[in-house]
Amino acid sequence: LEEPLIFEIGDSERTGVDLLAPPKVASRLGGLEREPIGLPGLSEPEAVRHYTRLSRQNFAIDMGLFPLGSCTMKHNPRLNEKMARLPGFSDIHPLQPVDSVQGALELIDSLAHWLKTLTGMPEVAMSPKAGAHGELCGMLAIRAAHEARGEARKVVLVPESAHGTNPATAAFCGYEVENIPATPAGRVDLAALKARLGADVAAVMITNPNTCGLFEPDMIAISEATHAAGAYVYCDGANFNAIVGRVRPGDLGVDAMHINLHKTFSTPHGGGGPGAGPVVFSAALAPFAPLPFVRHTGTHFELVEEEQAHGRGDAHARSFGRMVAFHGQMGMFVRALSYIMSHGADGLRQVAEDAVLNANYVLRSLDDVMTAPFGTSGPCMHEALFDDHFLEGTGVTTIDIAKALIDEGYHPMTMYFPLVVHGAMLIEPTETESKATLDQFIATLRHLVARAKAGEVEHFKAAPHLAPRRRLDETLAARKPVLSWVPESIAAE
Amino acid sequence: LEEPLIFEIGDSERTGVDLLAPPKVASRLGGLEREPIGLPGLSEPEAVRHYTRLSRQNFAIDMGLFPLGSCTMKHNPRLNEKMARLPGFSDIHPLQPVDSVQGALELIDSLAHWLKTLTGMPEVAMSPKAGAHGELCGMLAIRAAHEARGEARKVVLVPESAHGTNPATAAFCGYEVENIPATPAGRVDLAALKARLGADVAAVMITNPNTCGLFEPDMIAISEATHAAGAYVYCDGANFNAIVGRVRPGDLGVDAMHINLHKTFSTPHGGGGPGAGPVVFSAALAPFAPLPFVRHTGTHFELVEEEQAHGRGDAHARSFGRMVAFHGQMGMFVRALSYIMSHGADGLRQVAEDAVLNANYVLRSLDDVMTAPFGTSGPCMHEALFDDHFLEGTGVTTIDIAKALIDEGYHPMTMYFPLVVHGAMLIEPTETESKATLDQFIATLRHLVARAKAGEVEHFKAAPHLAPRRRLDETLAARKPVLSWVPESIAAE
Amino acid sequence: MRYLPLTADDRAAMLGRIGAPSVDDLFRDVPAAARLSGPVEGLPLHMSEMEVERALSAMARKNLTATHVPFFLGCGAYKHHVPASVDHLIQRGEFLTSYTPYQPEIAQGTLQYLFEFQTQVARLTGMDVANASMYDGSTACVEAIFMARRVTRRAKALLSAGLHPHYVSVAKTLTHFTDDEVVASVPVLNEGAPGDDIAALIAAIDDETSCVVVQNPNLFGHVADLSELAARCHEKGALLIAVVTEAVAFGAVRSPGAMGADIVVGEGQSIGGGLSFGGPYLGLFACNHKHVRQMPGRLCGETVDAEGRRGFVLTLSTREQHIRREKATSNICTNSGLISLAFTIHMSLLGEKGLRDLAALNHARAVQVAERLAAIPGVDLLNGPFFNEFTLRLSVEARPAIRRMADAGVLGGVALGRLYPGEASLANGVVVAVTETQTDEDIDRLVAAYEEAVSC
Amino acid sequence: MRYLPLTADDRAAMLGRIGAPSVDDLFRDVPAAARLSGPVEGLPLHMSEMEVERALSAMARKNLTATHVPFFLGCGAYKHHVPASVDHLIQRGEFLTSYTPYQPEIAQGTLQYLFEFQTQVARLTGMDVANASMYDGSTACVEAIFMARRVTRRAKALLSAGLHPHYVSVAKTLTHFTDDEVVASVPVLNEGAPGDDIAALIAAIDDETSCVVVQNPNLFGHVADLSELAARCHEKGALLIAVVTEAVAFGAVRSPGAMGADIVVGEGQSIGGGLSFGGPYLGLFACNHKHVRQMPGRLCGETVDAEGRRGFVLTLSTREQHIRREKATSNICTNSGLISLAFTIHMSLLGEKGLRDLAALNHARAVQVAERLAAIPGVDLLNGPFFNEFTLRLSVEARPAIRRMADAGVLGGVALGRLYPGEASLANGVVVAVTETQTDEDIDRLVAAYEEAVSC
Repeated sequence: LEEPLIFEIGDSERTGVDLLAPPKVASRLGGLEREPIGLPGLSEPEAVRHYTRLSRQNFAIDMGLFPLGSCTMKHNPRLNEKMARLPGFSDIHPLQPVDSVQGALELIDSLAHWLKTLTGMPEVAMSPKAGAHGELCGMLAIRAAHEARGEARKVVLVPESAHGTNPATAAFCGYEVENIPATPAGRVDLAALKARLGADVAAVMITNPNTCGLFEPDMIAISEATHAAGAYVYCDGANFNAIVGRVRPGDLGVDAMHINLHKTFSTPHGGGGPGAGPVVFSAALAPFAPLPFVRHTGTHFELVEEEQAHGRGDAHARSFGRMVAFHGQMGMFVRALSYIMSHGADGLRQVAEDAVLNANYVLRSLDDVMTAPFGTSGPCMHEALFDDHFLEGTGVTTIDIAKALIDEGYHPMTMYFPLVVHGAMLIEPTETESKATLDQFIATLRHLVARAKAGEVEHFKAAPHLAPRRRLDETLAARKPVLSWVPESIAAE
Repeated sequence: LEEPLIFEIGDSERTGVDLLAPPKVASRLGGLEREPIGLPGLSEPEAVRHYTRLSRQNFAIDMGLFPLGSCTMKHNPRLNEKMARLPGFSDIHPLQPVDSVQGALELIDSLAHWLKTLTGMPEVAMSPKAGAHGELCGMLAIRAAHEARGEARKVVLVPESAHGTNPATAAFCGYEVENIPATPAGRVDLAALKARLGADVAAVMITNPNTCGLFEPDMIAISEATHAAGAYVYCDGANFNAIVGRVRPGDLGVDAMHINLHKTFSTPHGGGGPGAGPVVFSAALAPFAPLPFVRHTGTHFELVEEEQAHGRGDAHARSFGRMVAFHGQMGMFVRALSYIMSHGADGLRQVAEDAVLNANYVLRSLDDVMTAPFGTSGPCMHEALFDDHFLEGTGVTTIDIAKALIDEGYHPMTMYFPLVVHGAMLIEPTETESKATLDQFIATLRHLVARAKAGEVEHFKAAPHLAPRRRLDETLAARKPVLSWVPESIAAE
Repeated sequence: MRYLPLTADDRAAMLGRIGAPSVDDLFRDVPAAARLSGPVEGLPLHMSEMEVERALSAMARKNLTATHVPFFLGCGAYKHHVPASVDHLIQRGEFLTSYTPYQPEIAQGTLQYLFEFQTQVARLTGMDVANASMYDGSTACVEAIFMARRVTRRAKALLSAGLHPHYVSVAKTLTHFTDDEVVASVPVLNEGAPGDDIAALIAAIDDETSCVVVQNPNLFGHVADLSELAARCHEKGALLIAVVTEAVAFGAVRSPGAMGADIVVGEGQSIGGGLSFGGPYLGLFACNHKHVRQMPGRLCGETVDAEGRRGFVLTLSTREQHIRREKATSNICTNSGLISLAFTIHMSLLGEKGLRDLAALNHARAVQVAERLAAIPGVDLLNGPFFNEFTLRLSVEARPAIRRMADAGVLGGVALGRLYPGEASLANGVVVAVTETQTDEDIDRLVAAYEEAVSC
Repeated sequence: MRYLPLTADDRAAMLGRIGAPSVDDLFRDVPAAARLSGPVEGLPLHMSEMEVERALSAMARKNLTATHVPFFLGCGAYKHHVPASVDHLIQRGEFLTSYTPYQPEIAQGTLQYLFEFQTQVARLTGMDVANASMYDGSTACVEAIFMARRVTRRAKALLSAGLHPHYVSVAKTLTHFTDDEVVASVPVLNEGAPGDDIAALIAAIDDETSCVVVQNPNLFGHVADLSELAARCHEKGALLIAVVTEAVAFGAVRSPGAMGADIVVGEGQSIGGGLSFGGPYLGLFACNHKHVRQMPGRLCGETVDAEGRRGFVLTLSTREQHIRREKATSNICTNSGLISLAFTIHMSLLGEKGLRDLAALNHARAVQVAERLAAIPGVDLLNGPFFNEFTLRLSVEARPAIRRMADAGVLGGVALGRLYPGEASLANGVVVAVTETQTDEDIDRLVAAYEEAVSC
């Protein structure tokens, strides 16, 4: 059944909310009354049904495996949702006097302590609102550190396999981006990196484990060389799930790393947010981290905002400033801390182990029928990378395999990323999938590969067949953008 | 995708619950240790996914129209769920000292006040756990009243169109059940009733509005005749939604009526319970009502249990006793009171009006293509009754129409009930459906009727086509009952 | 009127199609004397969501809630920790707002979990089959007595003195009207085995006896071996009905089925459910294959659909009232659907390991608390074997002592005087339940409360 | 380890297939110096659900929560009543645990509500189109400044003194690194129009100006007509960026679009969201058709599928970082998905009637409260026109007064000293917000608190 839009079923006179009658007063709007809006209203029964039906057109972790490489779609514990809704967290205002929000500051401080200890780094900025925002935060701190030294370095080195956000962030911060090539084994070419490092290089942005799902064995050497050149190491923390509890990025020489609370620490993706991207800093970058900060003074939690930081020679006096209106994603902090406390130091270590075990199990259960470009370079970390060589001559492409997976009850894997591999398929099962689920997924993929090789190209090209929609015309959407509702649907044309 | 049973995916060593380690103590189980159980466990991710997937095989009010006559499937407001989960209601023990549960007793007393006032009856027993339990409660009070007078009346009169529970309840209470015929206009035959009333008749059990969706215009006369014969009037309250706020059953001479909180007052059906069936009583039956009771004494709420009732010549001294272990369905009371307060006396009246309006709209929008046996006897109440005459010669039956509705996105209407009509289809839209939804439903039914008349009998016989299952073999299930899991599925045979 | 979608325009258009001048006209069959001309008098008008929330929250705040104070009450209702995922899942609209699964093609979600529930309950109780749940333990218990009459064609039920007195009341109420005979006696606080009367029950079984009903652990926490009683019942052609009011005990105590029970009934609230002031709760009902057609309540069974796929349906419904009318096995027509779902999910999360660990934790902490309380002069622990609940005899009357503790913010147990108001021999008794939910600080406060209670 | 499904047997079997002797072996690429041999030191081990709940609840209880005390704070975050159905629906697993809708065939649920959201926001702001949301109002604001630079190819932004000082801070932080120029000044508490500097802004616009950023209602609650400012901007080739931090104002105050704004950004937390100590919130971003390709953030557009059925996709993604890498319009790659869903549902429930009624109720109660406070000697109301928030000047320093009120359980407003710590001219100022959520008793307590504050 097709679900109409609210504009097609609502009515401007109908409402699903009852309100007290307002007291009679003379308006003080200064004559600036609102013009007609054109908003439809629904009664509660209609709204509940509409959004329930809409929800059922989504795929989600709760429905099946979500093997989306580099995005870590793991189970979202329901305890975390319950905790985030405690009125003591959900119903406090960011500008309340700090004495009235000591528990909230304690929570932020507790989570900060965990993040610093797990990464082995001395400082963390909690306020960034998402991973990309965290990257920005890290790069701004790096730029502020260079400025403080009076240096105007212009270049940021980024490996070929970097996340798309990395160059975007560097460019946004005013840097020129230069790529560093990869070795045939899928790692950063250390020699090439060393050769390029120099007085114009501000930072190296690296992802480790990298986007091929491999750990950079030269990571310490990379950091040492970078530091020797007067530059800083920014690490993309998107893949922290592979090593949390087993490796501390601080021990690898990282200067700044954002942590996607919605990846490693399981705050829900929610269909595209909200995320949270705290950034840990080395001692070298700590003084430049953004405001605000929570500071624990024995029995009391203080909130360091503009006045304290700039007023009195504080540790944060050289902060590069404020990135968001308030204190960051409190709701996500509660969920992440709930997740972290539930696992503990032992459980988080187990998370990394099971995530890596699951990925290697998928890799070794499929590498005979699919092609794993780095399959011979040893174990992968938390994700298994395949390319499309095994599809040569079948007419079936990576995207066709992905769309065919939808019909089998799975979300597609990450496709065509990383760019260093042709027709990449990046599979991250995560630690919250059972062996039985993986066995079923493996069998499904083997079956699809067999069908592709058997010449059933038409089946793949037309997939998905069983989803709420067949393939959608993205070109039409971009060529004639319809970005808000108009009574005449383009589908009716 | 097929969803396996937990016994097929779980493992006795796996668990989705972490627990503190127990302190070391010597067992005091007296040597009666538990033998192996054979219970599978699931991790939380597996459990959430399993039950999420299972849920998606259900139809529900949240998904579409549920036009189930006599069962009043209306919208379940989410506020009510939130209120029932307030720890002050959900987390109190039934045997706490009464001083520590004054708010809970206040809630029960408040709901009792609403129920008594809305029905115009002086007493209400809150403890019955469901509609059928409420019927039992009412009939036990009637029997206790006769016993108190030293009478051993043996017969209960029940109209042909009664709910199946009515005769079952009467029989359970030790009565012989005799049917009273209906008039051609679908009402109780008053003359036949009067003719049968006599010294052996204990009660008349009546449903009003009746199961044909019609109001009994002779209701007051029925009550008067019954009372004149020394018998009591029991009214099945399942259809109270049609008249709530517009008619008080007490004004019709009713002596006892159960109220399905999960019908009229919108506590959720929950896939078959829990319900709640408080029973209102006339002054004649009030002294016999069951324990316990809440009594308000100025500033304090008391709980009248066995001791008080039998100890000191209380108004409840002649109570027929206790029906349940504790105080009734507290969780349902909270939801019902939340619903009732949200509507208020004005809103409840509007509920009845809109419910009746919606039903008549369906009746008059379909009675040209379907046959409405009592369509000429005037307006219906909250449900519209059709029979299967319009299907004559098509080969399509009532159940085929019902199953075809599933494919169109609706729950079937009530079928083959009431029994007084051939191939009955009883449609109750309820007041929480919009005109747009009804228009779509009407169009769908008209289309199905046209297809049936056009000879598409095969389509109907094979329906549903689009549901999670095709028609199920109920005969097999009853002939070879498999009531708990065994490793070899019968489907595999 | 946030739940009512019709607008004034809609109503006018609909009356037009109906051909009625007004909504009042649709109510013309109502006798004029009973037609109200406006809202029912004496009741408030509609309220906003916020106002309702305020009013109900104000009532809720007047109660002392179990999470906020040291809490040690049991006697048929227990506080356990329920995982957050349970409540999340049962609130899915597809479960919450669905109907009794009479249309199996679009109710497989409900039917499959009922099948899982039935299997879990059968295994927990040690029986072959279980039904899809009853209202609560007390109504399940009386239904078992009626079932025993149908099976044995006898009408005398012997009730153990260790059976919950409310269950006894319910059985007496209903059997009064069905002319069954129910034999029950006042419990005695035997040292080492409070409320135990198994030897007396064995002696009392005769050829008229339809069943013996015995709770285990009993109201006083005593755990007994029912094997000999079962053997005697079977010898005499009677059925043994075992009652379990604390479902967590299934994880530690030998099952009733393993001890020979013919019917096991119980209260399932401990798993997945809340205290909720006594309801809604969850009646468990299990028996063996040979008696299944005499079982009350709904049953879900496995079958296949028209394409041969496994599916589930309500079955053997010829026993039920909506088919049989006055010939039904009982008049029950609702089960505790959503509560059984909560039970099933919680039990699936626990699994065998989790349930055993939970039961072991309950038992061990109960032993600890019992020993600490027993060390107080003026407090006697009466139990020998027990699971997570035990009976104390105080040097003072228990009911006022428990009330005073509550006033001071400690819910210290259930005074037997509350349950047996007339019985002087029980007046100093109190039943204390210990689960995984009390903190060490709670226990310290409990001990202090008892010390104070017996010192004054 | 309740979230980890692998058993010891599973792990052994899987290592067998992999051909690795141990899990440690899979980490062999990690430099030995960085390999930890056991759990990270100095951190606790795993906890049961109940323990986590206890620990976090203990923290939560240390905060003074808005529902439990008289509460009158605003300044960019507002307490409104959100219907229970909103939170119920956003917790459905299909919404909560879904991903960014890059696979549109299985994400129509998310995409359709985003399309509804975009349309709602466009209509509320009076603009043609809106994006699928930004992190919050402050980041939306700075993105608008960058967008204005892309559109005008100029780099000087004039910020009104009535703009939220945190928004000013965020803009200054980021523009410092992008070499934009941002001009901002300290607000003045003009009688009748606190914080209003529209005339000064009009005067300051020059040929280098990319945009003027003005908040309306401004931080001090003042409501202004922006039409003349808009006209002047357009005359000079600059864009007018209007900022709205209280989305309920859209139901009462003339829309920025109707007054000529080119970009409207805002904070959407008031509708569907909670206070949540400042996040997650909801950035609103709207503009007109002609600038849509310079817009930051995700956009959802309508299209058709292979069978011609209407469907929705993320579109114009060539503007975005995951495609454009260093050429993207911004580095943003997340929106506030679930918060925008809450907004959409709440707004659908309100509808035009509900939003207007809600805004009218807010305004009327704010007027009442303002008049009662203004009647207190020592309290001056500075506002002429306002919506639901207004500025008072006290006879005493406001920040300590507000702290004392909080100690006494009244959250009486936001002291300007908190937001402008160095500014003596603002030290006696306080901003008070009134919504539908305060009871009459709350208001009485507020008035009493102010009476006490200025009397000492």
